[in-house]
Amino acid sequence: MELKNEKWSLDKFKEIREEVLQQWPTGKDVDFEEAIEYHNNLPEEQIMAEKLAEAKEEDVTLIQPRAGVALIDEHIELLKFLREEGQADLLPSTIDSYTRQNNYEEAEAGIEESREEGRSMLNGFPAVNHGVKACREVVEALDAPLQVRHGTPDARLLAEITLAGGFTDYEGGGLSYNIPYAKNVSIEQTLLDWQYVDRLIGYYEENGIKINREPFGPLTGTLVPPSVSHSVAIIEGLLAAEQGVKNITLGYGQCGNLVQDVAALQSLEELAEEYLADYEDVMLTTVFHQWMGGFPQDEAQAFGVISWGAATAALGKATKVITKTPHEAMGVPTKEANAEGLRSTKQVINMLRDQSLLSNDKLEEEKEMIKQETKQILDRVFELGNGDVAQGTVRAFEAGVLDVPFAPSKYNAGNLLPARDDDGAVRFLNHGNLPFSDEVVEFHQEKLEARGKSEGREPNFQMVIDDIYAIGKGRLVGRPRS
Amino acid sequence: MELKNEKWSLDKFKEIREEVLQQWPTGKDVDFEEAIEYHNNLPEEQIMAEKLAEAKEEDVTLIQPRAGVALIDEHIELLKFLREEGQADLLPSTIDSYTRQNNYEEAEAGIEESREEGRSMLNGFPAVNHGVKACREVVEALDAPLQVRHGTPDARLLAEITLAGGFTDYEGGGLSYNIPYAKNVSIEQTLLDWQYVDRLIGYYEENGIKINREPFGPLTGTLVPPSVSHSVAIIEGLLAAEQGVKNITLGYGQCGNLVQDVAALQSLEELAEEYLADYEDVMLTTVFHQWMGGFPQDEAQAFGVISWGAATAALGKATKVITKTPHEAMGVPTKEANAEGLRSTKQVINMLRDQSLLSNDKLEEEKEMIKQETKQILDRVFELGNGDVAQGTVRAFEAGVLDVPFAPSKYNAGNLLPARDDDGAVRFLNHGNLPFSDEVVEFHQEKLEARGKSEGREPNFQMVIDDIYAIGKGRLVGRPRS
Amino acid sequence: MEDKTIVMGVIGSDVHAVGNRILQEAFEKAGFEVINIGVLAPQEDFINAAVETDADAILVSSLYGHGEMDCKGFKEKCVEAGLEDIVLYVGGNLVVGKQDWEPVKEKFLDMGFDRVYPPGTLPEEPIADLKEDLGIEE
Amino acid sequence: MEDKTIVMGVIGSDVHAVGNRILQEAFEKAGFEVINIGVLAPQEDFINAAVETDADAILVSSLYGHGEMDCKGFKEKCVEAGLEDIVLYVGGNLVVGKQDWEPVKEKFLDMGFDRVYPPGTLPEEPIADLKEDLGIEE
Repeated sequence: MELKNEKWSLDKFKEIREEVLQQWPTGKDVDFEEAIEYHNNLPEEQIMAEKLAEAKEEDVTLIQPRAGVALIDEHIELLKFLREEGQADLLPSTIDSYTRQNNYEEAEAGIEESREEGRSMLNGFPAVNHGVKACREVVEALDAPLQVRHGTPDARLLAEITLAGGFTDYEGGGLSYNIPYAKNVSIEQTLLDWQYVDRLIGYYEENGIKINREPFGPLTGTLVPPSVSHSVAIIEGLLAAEQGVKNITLGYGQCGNLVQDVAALQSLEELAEEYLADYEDVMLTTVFHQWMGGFPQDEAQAFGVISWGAATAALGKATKVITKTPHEAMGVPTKEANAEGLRSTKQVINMLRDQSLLSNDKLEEEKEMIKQETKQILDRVFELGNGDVAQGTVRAFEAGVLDVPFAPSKYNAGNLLPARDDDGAVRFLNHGNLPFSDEVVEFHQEKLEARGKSEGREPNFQMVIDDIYAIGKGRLVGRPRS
Repeated sequence: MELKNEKWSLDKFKEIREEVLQQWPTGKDVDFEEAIEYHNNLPEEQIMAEKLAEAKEEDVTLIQPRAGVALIDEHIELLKFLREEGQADLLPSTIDSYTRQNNYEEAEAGIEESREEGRSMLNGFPAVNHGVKACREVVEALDAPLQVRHGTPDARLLAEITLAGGFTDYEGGGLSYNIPYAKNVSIEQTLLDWQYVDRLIGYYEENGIKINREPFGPLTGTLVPPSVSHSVAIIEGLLAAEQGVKNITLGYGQCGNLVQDVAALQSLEELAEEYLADYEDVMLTTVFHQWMGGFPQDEAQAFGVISWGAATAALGKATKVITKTPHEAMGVPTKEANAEGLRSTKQVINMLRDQSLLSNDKLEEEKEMIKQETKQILDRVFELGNGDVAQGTVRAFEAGVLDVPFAPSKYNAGNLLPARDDDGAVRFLNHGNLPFSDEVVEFHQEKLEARGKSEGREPNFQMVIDDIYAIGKGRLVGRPRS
Repeated sequence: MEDKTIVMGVIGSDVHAVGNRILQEAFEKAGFEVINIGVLAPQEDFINAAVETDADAILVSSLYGHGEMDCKGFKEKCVEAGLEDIVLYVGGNLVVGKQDWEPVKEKFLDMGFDRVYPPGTLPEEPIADLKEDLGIEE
Repeated sequence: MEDKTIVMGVIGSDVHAVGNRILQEAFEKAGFEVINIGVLAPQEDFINAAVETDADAILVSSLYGHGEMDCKGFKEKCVEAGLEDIVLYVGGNLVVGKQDWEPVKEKFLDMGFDRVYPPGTLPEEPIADLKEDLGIEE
């Protein structure tokens, strides 16, 4: 099948659908007509797009955790706890890593072992194995909208089951769930598989059901410069809108410098409005991810990192924020720690809900740079695809015109080397083949030279490593040890 | 003795000194010459003024907890813990409430009971009862500078003993340790008693020993508008400088609105430089107090409040920040909780050390308003004193020209009613007899009317109560319950 | 409701004035006659004020951790002054440090207080209790 | 020091790539010959790479919590492949949720790993251990 950014015909979609629903026995329980009916009866408070629209209207930042365990009852208990004790506005179901790789057999084994051991042996909720009915059990036990959060290159069956199961939001995309989450899957393949997911959601929209879509903003979560993640987010937004998606939340992962982060949030929304202008009735919202890199082991320090993320989300007026927990450095958190991350976030967000970061020259300059960079990348993507953004994207990755730092995928050039400048903003130490103007390249160079000067060392890979470890060690900028 | 803002002669000082040292038996161990010798041998890392000067030079924010228990060994253990596990840069010894009221007999009973019960029955360190030698034991067991923190209207003997004991910083002042800490003590009396303390420190300075002085910025800690606390801080700074104090840290307690708080910190330093310009060689630094009002009971939420205070201190470039703990709502914290507050603060401060809140119109306007208000108050104070700030201060309190909200002192007019505006900044709902221009009064009125409008209620005392409870309930602005 | 008089204040060397002022506001709003003796109040001041005003209840606040020492013998002094039947409440941060609430409560009940309130109690609770204890019908 | 070869990678369905890259950098700097098989690596890939390169040690990373399941039978497979003497390390967030470290360590030692590292270990530690275990003198 040839990849093109063109809305799939319903026939083509249904043809592939037959195969998809046979990938695992639970697929046969998906009945689209009946699912429409089910969604029509969902209370409005459980429809993500409605909640997000309301928050956007009221300039409020909503909070959402990550959470998922192997067994249904325990999963419900966990989400209830996060809703009640964590005051979560929006709920997730984080999918386990086996399901993300379509290893449903291993997921099944994980479910069995979890039953035997009496604790979750999986790092998430294996929704495909549990099937439509179980998803609905989860939805019905709660009073907030539910989103599927995962990291699945081929997420077609997972989408079919969870959406029929009453979830109203679906995270991911053909780039953001490939490049950071796979090693050997071609970009062409994941773009096609995600066109399927988007077409499915477009099909729901055609039937009057609002399903929100959220490209995964932070990518590898490690020093990703805003223009890199913005380019990916906008491409995924465009691909989704073409297939009929109407509600899109664009994401960005905290870098740590307040001005850069607020500039990134504002420019993301403004750029997306510009690029998606041709698609009518698309509602755009934003999601800010609290720091996705390494965390301090110490819980008190972790609360500091979490709270600073909450403050940035509030001052940047993100529509929602995805929270971290004081257990972050230790892996999957207990439900208590998860609720603690939510509560500290809520406190800060509520204290700052009537405040914002006011405009100033530095903020405007940052926004302008991010926009310039993103446009330079996207212009070249369109050029490479002769106007087709899907084809251009495949070629852009081949050419390193799109490139993500520290990604496992062999389809990613991996030429970028980001590092923090003297203020902690993330810059390009090496911009690889990103099609930047001399002005942009010099801007980054100067920023990093200034840092190098103040540290008395040349900017190099050691600086990058120092930056990666820095927050875990209690700093933002990885200064040389004195 | 007549109160005047005039440096005491050494004779007059020594005359009173004889009485002071007889107030409690431990006073007789104070030997000034020998104390000079002792300070001369202190390592530089234990001299507060040196540490503060270094931090100011490097634009770094230092962290300091509050802490004190009844017995010496336990007190040393506590401070060691906060230094090692809390990464405190500067150390305190918080004095117990009996000592603050000069009730040395009750303090003695508290020491006894603490020994019997095996836990501290006092909420601080009774330094007078323990005496000079015990203070030195504390100092010598540690490797950071130590400050006396208390709330003592007549703190003369406490100063003699702790300074001879090797402490290098002394908090308080004739207003800031009277109005919020006493009911029946005249302002004239405390100003005289604090002239003694300042003269003592001036005497140390004349002998080459640097002792830092810190007026207590937050006053009652409850919705104190910046110009009110700034006026008090500058008056105490002037009174101290007149007696020969050379190192002064001016304080301000977080209100919660970022722009107002940063404007307050910046204007405090700028105003103080202006007013103290006639005194040579005075080193000015600033201290920011994390939120001094009611805290949430929940520790995760408390971490949010603490972290936001840390962020504000860093963005406002305070020289140091006094930290709160996740146990704040429960009273005196355990040493573990105290260290947790320090660590979360340190994390945020370090992450933000290379960032600041950039100038913009709103920030400049806030600074301008605070400066105008403070100058209008201070102008009238000088006028009332016919140029003598000490005499003017006494008359200003009588006239309500100086006034502190929610203070227990009967010498305080108590006419002020502060409330938050729609952005959470603290404004005057009732400015009592503060000598404000029409422009200033209207500015505050308009701000509060705007909030009233958005809440659909008239600004009134209920709004004030809602604001006092708000942070404890997870908000900054006390919105009406819907 | 008939007028009931209460004496309130902050005991010992404690200067926490804000909550005390709000508490006064709340009790007055609820219809009580309030004699607020303020902060830094010795036991004697509470008792004298109660005797003078023929009060129905004494409400003691303590926020700074010395409550345990400051409240010793309070009930006995009330009895000596002829106030054996007066309703006696205490509340706040009553001890130094974070301790389990139940033993703290027990300790103050043993000392003769009728009700003991933990930190963070909102005024509504003691108001409702007091109405019950004084047999006030609304 | 003579050249020692190590095989490293991230086991199972785990895609955490950043730490793995830094670890490679650190071990190379320390003088080891590093075969990095990357993320999403099944047990077989570790063992095949070790056999092909005649490696001295295998270093397994797992950051996502499934380490317990992914590492089952690893030692046995090594033995089957003739690698009975190969040095075997494992480290990372090895289990789902925050658990006491000692029992987790015991579990992996029982599974046949020579050393087990908790989350947040800096590269210096396994580098020093490996030099000791391989008898490298500096």
